[in-house]
Amino acid sequence: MSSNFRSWPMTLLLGFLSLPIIVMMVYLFVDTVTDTTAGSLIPDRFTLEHWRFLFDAPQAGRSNIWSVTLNTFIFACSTSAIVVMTSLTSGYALSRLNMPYRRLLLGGVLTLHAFPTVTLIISIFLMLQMTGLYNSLLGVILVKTALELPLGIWVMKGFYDTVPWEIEMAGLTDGASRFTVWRRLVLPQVHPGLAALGLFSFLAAWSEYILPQVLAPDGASQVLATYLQNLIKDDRAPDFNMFKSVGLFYAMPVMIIYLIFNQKLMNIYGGGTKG
Amino acid sequence: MRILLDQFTKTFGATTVIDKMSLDIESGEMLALLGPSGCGKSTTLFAICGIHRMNGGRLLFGERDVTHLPSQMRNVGVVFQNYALYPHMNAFDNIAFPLMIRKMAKPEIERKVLAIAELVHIEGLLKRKPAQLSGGQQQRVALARALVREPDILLLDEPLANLDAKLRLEMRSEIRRIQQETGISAVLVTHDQVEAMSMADRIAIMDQGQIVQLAAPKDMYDEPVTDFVASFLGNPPIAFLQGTVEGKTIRLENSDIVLPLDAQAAKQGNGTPIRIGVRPEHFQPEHPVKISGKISFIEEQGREELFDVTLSNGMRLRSVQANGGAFRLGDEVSWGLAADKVLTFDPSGRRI
Amino acid sequence: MRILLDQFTKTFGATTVIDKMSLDIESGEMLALLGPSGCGKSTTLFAICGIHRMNGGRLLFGERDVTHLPSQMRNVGVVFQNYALYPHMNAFDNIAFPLMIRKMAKPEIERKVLAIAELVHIEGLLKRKPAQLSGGQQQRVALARALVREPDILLLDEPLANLDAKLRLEMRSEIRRIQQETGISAVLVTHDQVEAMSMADRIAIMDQGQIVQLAAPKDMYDEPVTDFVASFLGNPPIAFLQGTVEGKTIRLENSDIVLPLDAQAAKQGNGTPIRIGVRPEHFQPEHPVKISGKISFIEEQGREELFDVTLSNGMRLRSVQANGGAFRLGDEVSWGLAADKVLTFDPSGRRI
Amino acid sequence: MRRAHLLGLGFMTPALIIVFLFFLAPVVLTAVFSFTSMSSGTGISGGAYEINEQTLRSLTDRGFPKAKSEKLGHDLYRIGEEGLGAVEADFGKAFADEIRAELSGELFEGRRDLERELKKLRSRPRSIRDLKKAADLFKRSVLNTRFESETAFLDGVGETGVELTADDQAVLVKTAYTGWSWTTANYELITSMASTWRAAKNTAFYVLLTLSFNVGFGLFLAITTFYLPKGQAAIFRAIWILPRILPPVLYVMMWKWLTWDTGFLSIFLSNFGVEPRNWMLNSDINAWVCIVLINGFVGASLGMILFSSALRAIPPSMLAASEVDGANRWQQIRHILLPQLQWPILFTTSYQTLSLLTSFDYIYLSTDGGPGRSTEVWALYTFHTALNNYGGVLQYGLGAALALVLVVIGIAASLFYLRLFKFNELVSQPRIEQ
Amino acid sequence: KDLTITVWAGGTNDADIYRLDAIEMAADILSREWEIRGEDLNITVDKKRDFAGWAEFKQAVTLAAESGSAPNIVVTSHLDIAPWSQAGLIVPVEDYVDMDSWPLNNIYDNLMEITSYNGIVYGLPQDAESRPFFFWRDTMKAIGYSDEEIDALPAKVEAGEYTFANILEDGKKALEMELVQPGYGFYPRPSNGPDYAQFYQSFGGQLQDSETGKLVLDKQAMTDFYQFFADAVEAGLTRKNHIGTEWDQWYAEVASGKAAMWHGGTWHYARYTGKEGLDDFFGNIQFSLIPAGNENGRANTITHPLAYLLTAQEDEEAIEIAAQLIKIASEPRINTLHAIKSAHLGISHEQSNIELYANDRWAAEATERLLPHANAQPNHLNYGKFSEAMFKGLETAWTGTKTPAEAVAEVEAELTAVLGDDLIVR
Ligand SMILES: Nc1ncnc2c1ncn2[C@@H]1O[C@H](COP(=O)(O)OP(=O)(O)OP(=O)(O)O)[C@@H](O)[C@H]1O
Ligand SMILES: Nc1ncnc2c1ncn2[C@@H]1O[C@H](COP(=O)(O)OP(=O)(O)OP(=O)(O)O)[C@@H](O)[C@H]1O
Ligand SMILES: [Mg+2]
Ligand SMILES: [Mg+2]
Repeated sequence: MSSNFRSWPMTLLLGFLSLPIIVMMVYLFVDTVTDTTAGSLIPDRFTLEHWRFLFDAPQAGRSNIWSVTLNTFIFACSTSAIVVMTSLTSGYALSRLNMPYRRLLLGGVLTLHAFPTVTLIISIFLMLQMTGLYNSLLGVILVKTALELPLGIWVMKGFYDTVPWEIEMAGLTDGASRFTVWRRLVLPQVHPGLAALGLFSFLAAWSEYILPQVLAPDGASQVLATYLQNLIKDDRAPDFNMFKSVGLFYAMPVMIIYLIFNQKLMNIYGGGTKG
Repeated sequence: MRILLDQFTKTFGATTVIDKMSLDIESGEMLALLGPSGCGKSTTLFAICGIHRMNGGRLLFGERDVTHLPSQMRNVGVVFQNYALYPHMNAFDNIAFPLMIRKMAKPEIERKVLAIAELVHIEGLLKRKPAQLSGGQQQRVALARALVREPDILLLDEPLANLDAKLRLEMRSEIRRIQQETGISAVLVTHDQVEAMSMADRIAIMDQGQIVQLAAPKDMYDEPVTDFVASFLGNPPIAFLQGTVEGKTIRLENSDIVLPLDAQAAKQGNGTPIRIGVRPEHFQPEHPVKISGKISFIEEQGREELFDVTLSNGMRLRSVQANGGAFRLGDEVSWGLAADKVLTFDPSGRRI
Repeated sequence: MRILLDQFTKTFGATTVIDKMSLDIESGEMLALLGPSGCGKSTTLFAICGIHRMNGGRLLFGERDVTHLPSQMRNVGVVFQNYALYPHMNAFDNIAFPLMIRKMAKPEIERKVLAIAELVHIEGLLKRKPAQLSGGQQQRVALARALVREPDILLLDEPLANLDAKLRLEMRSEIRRIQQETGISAVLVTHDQVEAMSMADRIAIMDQGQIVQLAAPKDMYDEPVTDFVASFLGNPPIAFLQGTVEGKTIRLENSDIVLPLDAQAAKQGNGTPIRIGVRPEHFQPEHPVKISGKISFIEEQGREELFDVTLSNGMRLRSVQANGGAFRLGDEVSWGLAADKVLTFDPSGRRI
Repeated sequence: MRRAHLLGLGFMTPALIIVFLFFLAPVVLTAVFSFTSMSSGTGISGGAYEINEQTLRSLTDRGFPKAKSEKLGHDLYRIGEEGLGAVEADFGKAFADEIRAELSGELFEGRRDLERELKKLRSRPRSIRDLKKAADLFKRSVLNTRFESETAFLDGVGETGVELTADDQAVLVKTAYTGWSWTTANYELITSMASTWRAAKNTAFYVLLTLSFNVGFGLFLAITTFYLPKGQAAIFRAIWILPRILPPVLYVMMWKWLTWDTGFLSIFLSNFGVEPRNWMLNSDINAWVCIVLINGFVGASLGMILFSSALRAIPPSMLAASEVDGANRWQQIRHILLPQLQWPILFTTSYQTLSLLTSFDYIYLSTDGGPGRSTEVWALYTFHTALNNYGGVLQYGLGAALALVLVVIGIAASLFYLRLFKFNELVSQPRIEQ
Repeated sequence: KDLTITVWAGGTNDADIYRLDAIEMAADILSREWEIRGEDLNITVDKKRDFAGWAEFKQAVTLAAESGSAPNIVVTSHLDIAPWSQAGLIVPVEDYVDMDSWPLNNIYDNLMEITSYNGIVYGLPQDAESRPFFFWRDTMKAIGYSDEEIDALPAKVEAGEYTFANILEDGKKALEMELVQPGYGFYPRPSNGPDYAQFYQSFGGQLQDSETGKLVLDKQAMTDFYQFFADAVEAGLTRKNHIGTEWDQWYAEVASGKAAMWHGGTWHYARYTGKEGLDDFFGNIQFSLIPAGNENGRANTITHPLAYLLTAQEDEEAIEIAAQLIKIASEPRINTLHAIKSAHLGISHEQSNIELYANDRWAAEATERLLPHANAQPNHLNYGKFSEAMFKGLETAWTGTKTPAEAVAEVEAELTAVLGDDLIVR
């Protein structure tokens, strides 16, 4: 930045305000591998017993953490994949192609973009029931996709908008069809959007709680969010540190993605913030 | 190949941008489209290459009517203003793209790309991505890409607009050389008059969607049909003086200054308001028809100097002199007009 | 006010961009900083106005040492390359901004803004937002904003880079006029040699963070200290010929062509490799020392024509002629050099 | 149709299908449901016809003749030839004969009595279920029998010999029906119930407060990190994007850990003599503060990303210009940065308004509307009503009506924002006209 | 024959695991029975209990049943019988088992009554419990009760001699003597539950009209009931924002004597003596019926048994086998495992003859002191709404948002709107 302003007052202030999050995160890590006497903040011994849940057989009537994790992975990956693929085509159509009802569709996407469908969950349940997808992971995936899609389309449209028209024009005059132009010339230009969107929808699905809880309560399709919440809600449950261990285990992929792709995530609105 | 635009009309929504324009470009010719911003130059190019559909009129390539042919099938090479190179491909792949689209065989593609790369002198740069190329090099890649599949027609949309002065000078001759060597018909869109004059066989000056004049560069410079054209060409620009006809002379407004008119202009009735245009090279100390004023501005331009001379009625004339060394700002001078070179225009701007 | 940069050093991280550069600008003078892209022109300007801190050396305004003063307290007016107008304020507010920051009284601000607006001829545009102004108008708003609080020093960072040729010509004289009227010291950064020559009292040519030559425009054009400076000034650019000294003459490489040298150059020992530079205006049919070649390129530039003449050894000379009408591409010609105007350089590029 | 049209529609198809199935269709269904009395008591898929004690009482209330309802209320089992024939067919002659011999002509009040008699027989079926089935074959009444269709029901009633007038029949059918019916009562309820008004008030309060926090704090983060050196800025941005990307369940759990009476805050503050307490649920005010902070941190992350990218787009020369013009930091923020953020702020505001209106995960997971419903917002109220309450009576119809209110508000707001954002300017015509 | 029987149990913690395991044991027994009969039956029991709470459990069951994928057996509150049977989600148990046979004929009749609706037995009681009132002995002693007086308290409560008025009085004393902190004089359950219906009854309220089967809103009783809480808050006995306190915190507090008086459930015994580490329960805590509120009411307690319910299925045979399983799971021995492990009460007479049960002081005393006076909430289609409304009203009065009278008025308005004909207002 410019040399005319000092930055340390800002650093101090921000550091202070960030304390809650920092404290939460630090203790999230520390508490999973230590024991602390009640009423104290300083851990007094190292232990791995809070991680037992990874290896112990699940208690009767509870799900196995590994199958739950697998479910969560399937859920997040499929959602992310579908969202990305669908947004890639739809975003392009809305951004670049002459087609009937383009304005209407665009307005519709914008409306949906700002309108989470969680409130419609009863009817969504019914739709799933009609299509036989209730209580299955696939159903939750589709619903989550529908929820994320408007944002995805809008983000991708934003990224497509930034691709110079001349590249497409050049492609056309070079003899390529619209489809080839999209696949060979335009797609490679929207990589950042693709990555950001993919990551974001992965994280969104990974974190989703309400949908799986309502739409797939069955043990076979349980995900980590419901697993953890059920554990927390158990009013005669064991120690908090174990929740944290499960929580950390749950958040691990998020943190990894976050550490590696931090910059990419920040790109999510790179395609322009207006609208 | 000859290009014939016949009664071409283009509208965007409610606004008609080009109305029944006709243009005939000869085979092997380079035609420059020159005009102020927004006059419809790019629109015309886009119609020729098929990016825009025409709202009226016909487009012929040679004898073939291509009005409704999609871009992909017109075989037109285009060099865009910002080159529109594919940023994710290296120079080789950029050039090879049109051939690849045609599913040409690999070795064949390689051969052709190398040949054209040699023509535009970028043999050594083929492995680089566009971002690693300088503006001039990018420009040559774009040119190579447009030429490699042997297009019938080459369209250049302000290809030099992004280059600095020195590079521009080089590129001009380069493009011209290649165009002449390949003997392709080409349309060059530009807003730079020097570029148009130096590169093209003929220039078409456009204004508000219409072709105002179509002529060879020298002719256009010497014989503009309107004051618009006259002011558009020439650097430093032409200076205009306002006045009324008095017999075979013109009396400048608000003054006693009287200058001779050529025969044609003198035919106008007494008292008719007219304008005369004087190019800086036609207002020089040694010319015969003297006119006095005060030097109000001097600009050193290296090998020449530019003078503004303000007449007694406040009008200005411009002069450019190679060795004007002796004159100082504020000097009263009496320099001469090359009366036969002076251009006269009627009030509507038409050349008389 | 006099500006003195003394042993100015600037580093970005590990790279030293400017190393111990000194520059002395006189009170009321306009100095042009000219140089290739990346040579450190903007960096120098930013140091003067205090946006960058200096890593070494001192900066004096008059007698005052301002090296460590923050921008806000230096009272320097800056016109940035892209004008940096505040897009959400109208022209009036843009100009008034520096005064408002100083909490000047409303009526006083109004008075001052109107006065300066009149000076730069934008009285009628004050209500408009920057987006509604043309490039030239924006430029004048920027200028007005820089001038309104009566700065001690005016810095202009490529203020004309974004304008088209015609507007540029106008703006040049406008800026020069205002600078002279207000009598302020000014630094003009530009990469356009015509601009530098036409506007500045003195020119400093920079290369790689160092000042190569500092002189009045005409002197610099006529007496460049290096081939770099020579090639930097002049449009069309100077042409260089390579050769070796043979007595009082130079024999061009790979040829029998022998040209006379001036006394100074002739002092070099026989066989010393040297280069001579010939400006296009010094290679004309009427000049005495004839040299033959073939016209390899003609460019019509309106009032003049540019010729490239390729000599027998492949070297090229450039000539620009007002009425070269008769010559054709490919003609064998024998034109003359103005031998006394020819510049000679040693192999390291130093002028001999 | 032109090729690009087909390509465009083809490209849109997957999205259209998903959006149709899981957004448009549910909206329509919600609208439909909101006019029904659907609940977990009526079922969704439709009901059956049944007369039981409850129905009988209601029948009396509705003016159904008492004599007839008493007759319908008899649970009668008569051992007659008809039943015996059926038994013979289903369970064999031996059993039928035995029943005929032992019990012929007897009348039983309730199945249990008959069952006991049948159990004494030697050739009874071994499975208790079959025994019950056999007993049912002698049933001569409709009490406690579920009929899947109206005609079957009326036939059944007819067989008991109860004569029905048209009026009686209408009342009977209506009362005996266990499924849902059309009604506008849901909307009347919404307007008349105090709890909906409280939810509405809470929602307004929540949206307003959280929104201000989101935008304000997002701005604060964006601007402060803007002024920091690159490395530090990256660290702080990284910290503050965490709330947005951490799973809500975990994120809220960490807040609980922070605020519970055995949590960090209590322990930490006890060093200063502050009594440990549940900082989240201790009082309405605490709950609101927590809710606003929990949601606010999440929203501020988004704001920060958006605002930061907008700030990055400001040409550095403009900042330099303002500094040269003499502006101090505050003046620079006020006059240069903030005006540039106008659009992103507006965008964030509108986007977040709608998100806050309709999503409730974080409240659900943290306070679940408590303490004492003081933080129950409309969306959560809807969720509680329709799908999630202690009593277990899920009122789909009322829930749908509540949801529809949100849908309408959401769509109206979206349309408003579309205008605000000059939607027409956003949809530029494609520049390739194929 | 291979069969999978799915069992879902709501609100189930580790201690309650026999709700599920009992079915597994029953499956074992049943397949042995079949084997002896010469048939092959292989039952896999699919157990699930990880629901975030009762609300989530009921939601899951309802939606799953709607979509035809309901579990075979659900363990849930008897209150669900009314709506679920009406909707056809569950089928009567009595259609599948012989109600006169062992062990069903040994189950307490009143419990059987509670799991019936419209005279039909829909489920089998899974456990019984009761919701007593608790006193912290030390605190009571400190405010002047002798050990003998404390021992006699339950009898006094039962006789209506110790009422809510005394609670207020004693609570204030404890507060004044700073034996407890403000808000800990009377420390009620922090969320909705059947407990609150007990208070309504204490003040003379009646939940259901026995004649017409309609729900009853007794305005006077309701007002008095609300008033008591308003008074308790006013006197500083109870925190204004008590509702919503985390259960973890709540348990820890009452088990450590932080509160003078509170109420809870018989199963709390397991928690107090278990996780909370209160070794000498009887030495520290006295328990009794919920006292009478005033002269209109009487001391009472509510039992809120869970029941095994059978859901409607395509496969009749699966229902039948499920029915057999819950029947076997109701064997006194098996049920006792659950009762003692989770500190619930037994469901059948014979359980008192089982050593494990008989030797458990808590089970024995609680059964004797509480069960005879226990009644249950009515199985009524709309009781859920009634209960919600009653609690909402309590909250508004409790938190001081409205006066008790206003709160009752609001409840009345809401209930008449929601229940219409199904409500009698007194
Ligand atoms: N898609 C469009 N919709 C509406 N008007 C358009 C569109 N494209 C171009 N125009 C208008 O058509 C006119 C001609 O545009 P065109 O791009 O051909 O100008 P140009 O001569 O190339 O100008 P420049 O030198 O600035 O590139 C302009 O007035 C422009 O505003
Ligand atoms: N912030 C920076 N960090 C590192 N290097 C920088 C930075 N700013 C400028 N430079 C380098 O310093 C050198 C001088 O930059 P400067 O902007 O002064 O050039 P300039 O002469 O103004 O060029 P131009 O004509 O392109 O504007 C360049 O090589 C540039 O890459
Ligand atoms: Mg154009
Ligand atoms: Mg610069």
